[in-house]
Amino acid sequence: MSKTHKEWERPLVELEDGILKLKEIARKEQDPSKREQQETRISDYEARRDRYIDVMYANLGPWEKVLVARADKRPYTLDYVQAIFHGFIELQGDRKGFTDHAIIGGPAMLDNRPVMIVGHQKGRSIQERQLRNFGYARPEGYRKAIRLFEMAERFRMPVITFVDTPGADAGVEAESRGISEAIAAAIFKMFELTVPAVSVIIGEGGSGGAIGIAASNRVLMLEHSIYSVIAPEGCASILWRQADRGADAAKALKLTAQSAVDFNLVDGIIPEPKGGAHRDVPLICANVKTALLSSLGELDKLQPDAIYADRYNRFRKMGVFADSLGI
Amino acid sequence: MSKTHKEWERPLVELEDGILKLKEIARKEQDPSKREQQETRISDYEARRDRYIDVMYANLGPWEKVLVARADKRPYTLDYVQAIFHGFIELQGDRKGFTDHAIIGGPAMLDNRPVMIVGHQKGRSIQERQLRNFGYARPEGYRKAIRLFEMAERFRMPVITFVDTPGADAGVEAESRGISEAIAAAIFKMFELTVPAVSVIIGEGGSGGAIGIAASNRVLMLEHSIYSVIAPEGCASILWRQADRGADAAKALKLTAQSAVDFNLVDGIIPEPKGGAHRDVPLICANVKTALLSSLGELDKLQPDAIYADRYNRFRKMGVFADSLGI
Amino acid sequence: MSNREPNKAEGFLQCAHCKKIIFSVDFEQNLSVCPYCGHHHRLSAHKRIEITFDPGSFSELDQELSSLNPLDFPEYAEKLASAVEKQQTNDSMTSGTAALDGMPVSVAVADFHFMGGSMGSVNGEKITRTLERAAESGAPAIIFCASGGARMQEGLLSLMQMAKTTAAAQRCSKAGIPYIAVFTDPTMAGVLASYASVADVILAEPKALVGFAGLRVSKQAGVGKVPDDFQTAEFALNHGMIDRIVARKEMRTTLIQLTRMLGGTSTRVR
Amino acid sequence: MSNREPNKAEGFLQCAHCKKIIFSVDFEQNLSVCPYCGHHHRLSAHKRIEITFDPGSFSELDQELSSLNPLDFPEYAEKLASAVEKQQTNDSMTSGTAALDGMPVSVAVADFHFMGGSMGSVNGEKITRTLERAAESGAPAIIFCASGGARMQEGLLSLMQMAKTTAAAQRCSKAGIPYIAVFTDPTMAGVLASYASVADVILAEPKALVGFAGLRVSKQAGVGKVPDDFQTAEFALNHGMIDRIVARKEMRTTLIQLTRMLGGTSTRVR
Ligand SMILES: [Zn+2]
Ligand SMILES: [Zn+2]
Repeated sequence: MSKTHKEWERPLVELEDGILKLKEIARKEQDPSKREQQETRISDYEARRDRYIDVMYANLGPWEKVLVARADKRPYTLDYVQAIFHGFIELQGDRKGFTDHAIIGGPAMLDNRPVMIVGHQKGRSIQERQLRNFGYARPEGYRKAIRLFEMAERFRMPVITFVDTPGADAGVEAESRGISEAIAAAIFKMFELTVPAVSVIIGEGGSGGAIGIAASNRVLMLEHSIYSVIAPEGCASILWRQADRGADAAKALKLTAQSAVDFNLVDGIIPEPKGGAHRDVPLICANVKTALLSSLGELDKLQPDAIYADRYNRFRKMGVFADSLGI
Repeated sequence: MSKTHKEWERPLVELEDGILKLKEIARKEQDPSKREQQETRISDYEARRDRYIDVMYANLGPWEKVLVARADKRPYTLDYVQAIFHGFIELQGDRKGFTDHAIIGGPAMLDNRPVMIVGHQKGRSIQERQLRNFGYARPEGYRKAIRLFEMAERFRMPVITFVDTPGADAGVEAESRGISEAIAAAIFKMFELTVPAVSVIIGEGGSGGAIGIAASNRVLMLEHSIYSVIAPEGCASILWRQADRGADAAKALKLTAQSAVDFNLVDGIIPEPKGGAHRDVPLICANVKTALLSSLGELDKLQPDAIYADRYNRFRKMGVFADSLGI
Repeated sequence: MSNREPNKAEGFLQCAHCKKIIFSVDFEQNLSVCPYCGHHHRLSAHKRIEITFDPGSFSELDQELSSLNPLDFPEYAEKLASAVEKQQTNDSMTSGTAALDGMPVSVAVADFHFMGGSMGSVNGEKITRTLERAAESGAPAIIFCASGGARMQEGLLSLMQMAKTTAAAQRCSKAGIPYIAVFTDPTMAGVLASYASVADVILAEPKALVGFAGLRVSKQAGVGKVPDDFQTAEFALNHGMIDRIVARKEMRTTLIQLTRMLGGTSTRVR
Repeated sequence: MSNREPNKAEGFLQCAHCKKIIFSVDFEQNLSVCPYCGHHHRLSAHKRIEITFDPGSFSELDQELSSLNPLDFPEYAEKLASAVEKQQTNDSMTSGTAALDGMPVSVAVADFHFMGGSMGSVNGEKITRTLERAAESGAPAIIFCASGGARMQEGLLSLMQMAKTTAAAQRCSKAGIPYIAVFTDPTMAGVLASYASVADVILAEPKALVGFAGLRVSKQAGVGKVPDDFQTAEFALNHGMIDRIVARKEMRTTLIQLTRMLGGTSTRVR
């Protein structure tokens, strides 16, 4: 039985709760010598917490990566948009009768250049989670993305996508409106672009729902994000008919950023603050911005035709197989 | 109160019924001299019928044109497709979740060249009429048309459209899936084409629903077809709050092929057999084919850029107004 | 539809929507938005231009264009003459060039008060010229829509304006010049089904009527029940047809931002 | 899903769909379509090629490509070895060139019997090469799909095949070369959500399973009730996702007509 995020984080959360309580006690303490004692104790606990985080995150296993990538507290697309860009104007609608809030997008300024942003968006409150369908995008989300990709191409704006989805919506409604076609068409559209495209996997890169907006010239992953052909629970349930063996499946699937780089499937890892992206949002946003500027800087040197070819060549070489001539 | 098609045609229908009965009697008649008498009488009636048709159709008023254009017996798009082309393969679907049978389309051979056909299709039987929504196309019909226009452009096939609709579907469902956007997008797509496009108004050219697939380099009208910004009944109901004054509105709207040519809004009139297209389907199909080949022949001389420009220029000059310099 | 204009009286007026009494000065200062219920009352083209573009930057063009009666349509000449006299303009559409925070833009602004903003030859020609000027000059196009649809008194000529204006929008698109449409109350029928719906970005004022056919026609044609917000900007947003609903007081800022990002940068390769 | 293969016995077999007994000879002659219920039973790639393309015209390419186990995924090597031995081929996809009524075509044909037609690196590479050969040579591409989806044993490498194959389809489209996909039973998940759905023309065999997720997953994810024909070719047709359903015995003729009209004429300007 694989640990849940709550179980895995419990010792840390308890430590942090203890520190908060100690601080409250210290704040109210009148006696200076007692307060000093208490503050020493707090420092001690904080050091212990830091060491604990060090240990927890020093060598995250694949399943722990899954837990961290899915954590409620993790920054979502709009957190990055707000911190990294300015003047973002969300544009909505697939222009075909439907709208989706699990994928958001629109133009924004990255320093002094306009870019087109597209990203999965999970919700924080219960209402927002429902509105955003828990990050499971519907066909209309991908069709909106296609419209924004076309706009980016028309107005020569680089495309930046943020990937964070457990997978595309697989329900009856989504199927009846062609979720497969929508994903395929979005991938197809990205390969048409002659403007640069950069994707950042910020949390969960969940199978088809992820690649639908990640067919970019550069694909970067946050240190503790995951990118997988299938959810580990789904894989476990197919392989062993035991959905609770997600941890074993996560290991088998090699879904970490580190593995993706080893297989040359992503271009770089963006380091996270100690203890994960949510522990220092300004820092992770700064890191993401640096990585985006660096990727765009490389792509800016290319002409439109070369940008198109670069993207094709990037994906063309993916695949590991033998031929009779030896690999 | 404007005449209905049934009322208007009744004398003719009665004459024809009489002739059929006489023929039946003559067939059974044993006595040769009596049969000769009867056959003379039949010839007499047939001559009378022909004269009647001559009179009826010699000078059809606008309302009678409306009646003829809407006649149940009139050939529909698939009748022309079957007679004029070969190897037609109907392609379906908007690739967005919906399908529509009020607009049909697909590739076919016109003599030895492949073309892309798109057209409104009315139904004949009660079931077929319902399936085809009485010729009122839905958003998905226009989106299918867009897909076929794109295919035509990609494979350098001329586009041929047949227009025959009372108007686009204005229901709640059609509205919710963006009937306006679908029409606008179809017009927009036609203006992108660098392959020739020719449209034939074969029956009713009903407002937005018609122009959605009629933004072509050449637009031809059958002699007794109509083309109007609004259904005459709708116009009468707005103008005089009397929907049954359709005949007066038809006159005011100048919705005949002859008027459309006078205003330089259509490029030619395809003559109909005596008594209307339905009285000699092979003949009207031959006439339509001749007109199509002639129009395509003109357009074949143009390069892709010139075809694009020709279409723009065709519509660009439409409009009658004064400016201070005097027009 | 109910009359959406406020009832005017000396120094104050009544909101046609919530029926509250508003001081004319407050109403003006609030851009003709009811301070009580937020209802966006219709604006004249003049007023719209004043509150949207840089002060004094608007240059009207095409104002010499005026409608004829090519079909000799019953009562058309009289209706036209009366509208021209009452509104002191030749058409519902006012077109020209303006500046938006210093950026040149090609603009057209509709006024529903002139024959319901209906699109005849003059109207279509002005839209077409506005979009052509954008495509040729590189200045983004901004069009405020307000129309009941095509002008039936010009018959097929009006229907052809749907094609003509959409063709001009396609030119803009092909040239890579942004075209932003703003749907104001009401944006209907032949206008909605042509140039209005093919803009790169579509904004709408809150509660603006947006639809293909009159509500009566839709009810007749449809079998399903009609949603409460049917044919409003909100309905259009929920059905993916528009990008954003923007309150009148945010409109100028939003247009500036969009224009700057989509087409106002000097680094753009044309 | 129930086993869709007929149960074989000496000289005759049982239709897995209607359970009727069919003589093997009749079944063969009827292209593995049940003469009683019309059920289209799955075909081997070999058989499909034989009944579709001009006799003897098929030249296999890429057959030397074979799968590795880059992730060292549990049990993958064994499953692969067993499939290779049983099916006497390296992968579910057989690719090459062929002729269709004399017209050269670039083809790939899937065989569900080999590991459920799943798309790993070899499968994706063969699709990609098939589409690239079409784009380069001008010969239309025809792909018969049959797949449960991506091959999870190759992890992210498999997911990337979705992008790689779709990119190759985009190349075809850009070059103006027709690409026709035929959905056979089943065409699912990662294959449906990539190269399969971006073909110019999509045909399907009757009753073929066509869908994104397993039925169980869809039922869990959805709130609405599941239609009877959910995830069949007929459902896909009614929802605008495919162009036509074509019976197996009409398939060759239909492909010839389409290929000729979309890309087989000598007058075509490339
Ligand atoms: Zn009010
Ligand atoms: Zn059977």
